[in-house]
This record gives sequence, structure tokens and C-alpha cells, in this order.
Amino acid sequence: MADIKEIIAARVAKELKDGDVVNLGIGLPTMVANFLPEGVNIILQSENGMMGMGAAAEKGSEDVDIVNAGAQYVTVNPGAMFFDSATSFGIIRGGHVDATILGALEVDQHGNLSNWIVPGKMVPGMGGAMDLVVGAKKVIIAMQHTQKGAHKILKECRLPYTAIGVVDMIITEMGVMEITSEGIVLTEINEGYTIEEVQTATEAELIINPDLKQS
Amino acid sequence: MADIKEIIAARVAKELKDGDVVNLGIGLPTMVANFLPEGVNIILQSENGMMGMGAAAEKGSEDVDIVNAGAQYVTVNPGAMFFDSATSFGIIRGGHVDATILGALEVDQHGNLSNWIVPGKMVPGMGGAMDLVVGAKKVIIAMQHTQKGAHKILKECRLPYTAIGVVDMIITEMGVMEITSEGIVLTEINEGYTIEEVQTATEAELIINPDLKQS
Amino acid sequence: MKNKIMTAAEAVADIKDGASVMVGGFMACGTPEILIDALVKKGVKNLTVICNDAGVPGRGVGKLVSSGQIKTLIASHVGLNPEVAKRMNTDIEEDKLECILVPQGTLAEQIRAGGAGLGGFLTPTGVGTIVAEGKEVINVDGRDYLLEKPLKADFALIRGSVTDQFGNTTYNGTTRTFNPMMAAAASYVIVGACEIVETGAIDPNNVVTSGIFVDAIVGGETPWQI
Amino acid sequence: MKNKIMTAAEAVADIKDGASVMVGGFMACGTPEILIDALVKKGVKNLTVICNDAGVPGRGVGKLVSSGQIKTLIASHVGLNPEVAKRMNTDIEEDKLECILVPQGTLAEQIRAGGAGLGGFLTPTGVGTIVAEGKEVINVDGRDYLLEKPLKADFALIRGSVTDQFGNTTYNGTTRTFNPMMAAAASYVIVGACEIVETGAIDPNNVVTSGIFVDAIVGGETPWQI
Repeated sequence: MADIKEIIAARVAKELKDGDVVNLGIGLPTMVANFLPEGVNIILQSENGMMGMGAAAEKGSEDVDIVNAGAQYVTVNPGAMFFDSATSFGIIRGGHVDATILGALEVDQHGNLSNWIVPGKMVPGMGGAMDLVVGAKKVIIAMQHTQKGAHKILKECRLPYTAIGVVDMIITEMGVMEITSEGIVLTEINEGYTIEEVQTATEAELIINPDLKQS
Repeated sequence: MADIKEIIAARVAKELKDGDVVNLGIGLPTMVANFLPEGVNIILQSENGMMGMGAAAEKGSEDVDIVNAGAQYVTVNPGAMFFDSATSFGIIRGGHVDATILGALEVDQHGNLSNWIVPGKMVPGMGGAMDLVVGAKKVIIAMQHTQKGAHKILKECRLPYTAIGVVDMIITEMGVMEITSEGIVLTEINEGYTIEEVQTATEAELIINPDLKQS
Repeated sequence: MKNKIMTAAEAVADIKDGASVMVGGFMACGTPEILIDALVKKGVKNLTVICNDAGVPGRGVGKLVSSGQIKTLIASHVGLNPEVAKRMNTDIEEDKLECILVPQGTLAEQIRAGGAGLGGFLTPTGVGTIVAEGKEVINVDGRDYLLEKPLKADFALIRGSVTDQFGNTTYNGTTRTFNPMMAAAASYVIVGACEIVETGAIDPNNVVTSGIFVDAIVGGETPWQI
Repeated sequence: MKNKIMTAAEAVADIKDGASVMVGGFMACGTPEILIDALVKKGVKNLTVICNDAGVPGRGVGKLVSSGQIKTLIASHVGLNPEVAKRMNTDIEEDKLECILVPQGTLAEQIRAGGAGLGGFLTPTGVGTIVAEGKEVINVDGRDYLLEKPLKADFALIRGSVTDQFGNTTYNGTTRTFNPMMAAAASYVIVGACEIVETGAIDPNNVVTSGIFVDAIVGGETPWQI
């Protein structure tokens, strides 16, 4: 069986269309680029100042002036462009990024997101996350369904918000959920899980799509 | 006797220091660049997107992609730079232009300026003037003292304002005036004019500097 | 990815009566004449045109003024095109032009804000003048500012000096003007390009406008002849 | 015109205790290490440092965190430098660091506004979060925005890839980051340059930061060694 993170990343990749401008968060989201369907080329935006980011740089041939938002050496694709941080966030906040894919500490049924601070414990700063989730056309949360069994998909977020009402879709190893004005709709369930199991792993009450897909 | 416009432009030139960033309006102000003292090099900003503008382009060797704000073909000096209009007005509004020199329809004793519209008669638009006079560190009005005898230096502007309280200095063929919180101070008077003549040509009451210079 | 290179007629095909159209350039330096010409030929009416100025008769936006296709012109300066005043004051209803004058720095920043997802900005420009009429005045740290709102448009007509097939664009000299901000502030962006090169041929450090903003590229734009 | 080229020690000579200092770069990529080193050597205290992040220990702003010279850090992310959390929570008064966290896009725009003479701007970022605390919420056309104010500083430490003798600067790759906005938003601007060239050697179309912003140029900045 494939790694859980790979399963999630592969499913996220199916949400992307050819030519989409996409910002991938650090960690699992970065893996999405490895699972793009044939014929789908996306343009990666990196908030530190790059459009058209390529793959990680090979050891020994790094350009030390070119890093991604995780400070790792990367390459650029033909047609790439560098810009300053104000321009970068103009692109992000201005709705020119088709999709941003990132992890979460908590998401709730209103589409609220908390992923940047655990008061008193972890205060790394929000970086570009607040702008990304407010600005991108589509916000996809890619994460494991629970944190070692503890609910992450909640009725109401308990941690301080990153932004309110911004999440469009949650993709976990259990399936795919869409945030609607009625609540969280389970649209796909992964092989090996029952609806009951997904609901048990979710604090918010799931609406089951009548056309629920099994995958 | 030198041309009146040349007298004014030559006097304005003495206000500029080596290294100053200066925006010159169309017409008389443009002539200021011809009268810079020895050793004084200024950097001309052109609001249509250029720092380090040079002289007018010679006929036959124009670069059609390089014009000044009056749409005339110009050259650039070594160390020049081109930028977009938002950047250009960021420079202007941000206080990075040391002096802007422009004409006026009316100036008043509060430093209010009217130079962009005569309602019902002349409605060309303000162009960059409103930003320039609000943003530049020093606003010098260079103009003939009267409009065919009609007052232009007033107690209160009658035409719609370009901006309020922005004018620092007025230079005419009659002399030099500074705008202070007490009113307009005559600091220099040109050869051939008496204080009475200058006052008669001025609606606002002039304060005569005890150290009034004759030039 | 999709091919963005097309004819001028194809590029302006979706511009309909009543559309809002941003046009780059300053006194027509930096304005894509081939796209203006295509718009004149198409003959759409009641356009809202957003441009620094009205060009001059026979050049730039001036052509659209003369052809009577503009209903509302948002610009900072129209004094070099006498046709504008004539149409502002005409009694012939269908020739009538409304002109909204905006300080040049405010106009540039409004378009930037439109593309950058800002809800507005505070500028000291225009405080105490008729530009302030109807606008909110906000005092920040003792100084008054006008709250100016963002500007967006349905279309932008951009002039590129060098454009690659993806749409990455550079501008030569003072042709840059309003083009980069407009490219980000319009729903559908057309570049009239002087030169089209292979994607990747422009140094990524020197690209000014990203191809992600560009929907259509039309070659054959030529420098203005003196 | 005056010669701007000097040593790092000369360039930072006027930075006194309590000064506010903007530092370019993103995780130290684009940060002028030679200027940071000069500031560490000078040993000034109680600095307010404005930077995207806290660098990493031993690199970029991280050196100033470790040396205890920063009293207040305004940044968007400090998670890659554990020294920051330690100093935020210390009981030793003189080691204590206050950290003001700002969304990255807001920080970039605040610095831009500072340099561009804007009194503030309206951003949707942070609405409904703790970032909104104490800030005015303004509704424009049905959407809520936070009013964010401009940021300026006494000094800016900029990293240039190529700088001419007048100060015109270009940035290679992702070193551009906050450098261009900071160059316009500080009273005294120092460039740590990887390469210094004759004035006029950089194509005027490709200059990113104008030399008019630059007060001092220090050569000898070297790319980070892996």
C-alpha cells in the first residue's frame, strides 16, 4: 500500500488543471507536483518571489540565489520570473493564484482555518499563509484526517484562526470533503473506510453526498 | 536684456543642489536645466517613468520608446532607470523628489496652488501635478508675476485647488518670495523693480524681508 | 498549455458594447496601436476606457475618442486631445463623452490595488480639492488622506516590447507606464507585442509582467514612426 | 556627485542604540551578511529590526538575534530560528525580545506604503483573526478589510547582486524579496553588493532599485556557501 501522504498528494493532484497557477505549502503539499496527471502542467508560484518554480536543485549544482519558501535550493522552468515580495503578494491577494494547497491544525464546518499558532506552545508566525488562503481562488487542505486520533475537522476551530470562511476542500487519507454553506459534504470515500469510520474521525457532522464516490 | 523666462529659469536653477532629484514641469520649468551652476548636477525624474532623463533627443536620432512627460523625444543619462507609473508616483508621493518646479494659474498666501483647471474654459486634467506638489520636498512655482497685468499671487485662490498649503517658493521676473506661516515674504527683488511695483503686481500683502536682497 | 498567439481581430472578439477596457501608455507612448485599430474596426460602442490620457487625435486612445466608441473616459489628462472637450460639451447625445479626471498617481495606484487585491489605499493627493468630493477622509497619525478605491476592468490592452509565447513581457524605455498594473487588474489581457520570442528566452530576472496575466498575444506591433 | 562607496564599518557608523533597521531577504537569502556582521561588530543595542523572518542561527538576522542586539523584531515568520522563542520567553530582562508577527503580504505592503507616501491600505488578510485586534475594519463594496498603516525605518540593509556606483541595483533570483521596498522606506540605505560596476553599466530597463534611494555602497558581499 502506498504511503498515506502519497495517497493524499496524488488525490490533490487530480484537482489541478493544465495551466493552473499553484502555491504548494511545505511538506506534504510539495509532493503534489509529483503526481500530476499526464498532460497537466501547472505553474508553481513561490511566495518568496518566483513564478515558474522547477524541481529541487540537484546536489552540487545549486544556485544559491534561488530558493523556495522553505529555503531549499530549487530550479526554475523555462518562462520563469522573479519578483519582489510586494509583487508576490499582489499576485496572491489579487486572486491570480488558482489554488493553494496547505496543511492545517484545525478546519471547521464554516471553512475557518487554524494552522499557524498554538498559543504558548508553537508561535512560528503566519508567514504567507494568511494572504494565501484569503487570496487564492481555491483553498485545498491536504492533511491526515486526525492528529493521532484527535479530531482536526471540527464544528468550530479552537485555535486562533488563520482566516475565516476560506477553505473550499479537505483531502485526507479517508476521502474528499467540500465545504458548503450547509456544512461539510463528503464527496469521496477511500477504499478501506466506511462512512461511519470517517464520521467518527470527524467532529463536524458530515453531509453525505448522494453521489458519494468510492475510490 | 535676457528673456523674462530665462531670467526666471536662471534664478530657479540656483535653488538646486548637486545630486538633487528634480521634476521639471513643461514649458518654462524645463529651461531650468540649462542654467545649472558649474558643479551642480541634478537628476531629472520624469513622471511617465524615468529617472536620469537627459536632454532632448536630436532630430534624426530619436528613440521612439523614450519620451518625457510632454511626449517629446528625450535621451537618458548614464545611470538612468525606467519604471512603471505606480513606481513613478511612489517615488513622487513618497518624498523622494527634492524639488518640483512648475507654473501656476494662481498661488495664494497660504501656499495654496491652482494650476489645473479653469471651470467651463480649460479642463485638461491634473495629470501628475497634484501628486507632485503634495509629494515633493520643495515646491517652487516659476512663472511670470502677473497674467497680462492680472494678479496671480493672491490672498485666496479663486480657481479650484491643485493642492492646499504646498507651495514653498515663488520665483518670478520681479523677484523671489517664500511662503511662511505669516504669509508671503519677499526675499529678493530684481534689478529694475521697486518694492511698490512688486506689491502692486501682487494681491496678497507682501512681508518684506529685512535682509531683502537686490539682484 | 494553450496557444495564446492570435490575430488582433481574434483577440478583441469578446470585447462587447459597454465593456470596460484599460489601455496602457502615456500620450500613446506604450499604447498598443494594433489592438486599438482592431477595436475601432470592430466598432463596439459605449466603452468605459481607463487610460492615463486621451492620446492625441489619430494616435492611441485618441482613435477611440474620434470614432465615438467611448462613453466614459477615466484619465488623468486629456488636454492634448481637443476632440475630448468637444465631445464632453456636445449636444448630440450619442457623441457625448463623460470624462472622469483622476490624479495620475492615484490612477496608477488604483489600478495596482485592483490587481493586488487591496480594498483601497490612503493617499494625501487631492485632499482639500474637488478630487476629494464624495470620498472618505481618514486621518492617520495627524495627516489627512483620501480613501481611494481599486479599479478593475473587463479587458486590458497592453503594449509589450518583447513578449514570450507564455506572455512574459518586458517594456522598452518609457513604454512601461500603466501596462504592468493593467495586466494584473483586468479579467482578459491582450498584449500587442513588438517582438515575440520563445518561452524562456527572456532572463527571469528581467521579466516585468508575468505570462500568467496574459490571455492573448498579438504580434506585429511596431514602434511609432516619427 | 558624492562617492557612495565605503567600508561596512563606515556605512553602519551612524546606526545608534535604539535605531530601527530594515533588513532585506527571506530566510537570509537576499540578506547582506557583511552589513549584519558590521552591525554585530559595532554592538549597538535595542534595535527594532524589520525583516521577513529571523533568519536561522548564524545567518542573516539570526546573528543579531543571537547577539542580543534586537529589542523588537517585526517579522512574518520566526519558526526556523529557535533562538527567537527562547528570547521571547526569557526572564533575563536585557535578553528579552519582543516579536510582532505580521502576515507576509501585509508586511511587504506596509513597507511599500512607507516608501510610496501612502497613509495606509485596506487588505482582506487577517480579517476575523487576532491580526485584526486594535485595527480599524473598513467595508468597501460589501467586503471587510483591515486598515494597515505604513512602515518606515531609520536604516535599511539591502543586498544587491549588481550595483552601480550611483546605487542602481539589480537582484539575482529570489534574493529580491523585501529589498526594493525597504530601499524606498528607510532614511539611510546601505547596499551590500556582490558586484559593483560603473554607473551606466546596467541596462536602464533592468534596474530594479534606483540609486536615488541609496546612501552607501559596500562591496564584497558574497553568495552564501552551501
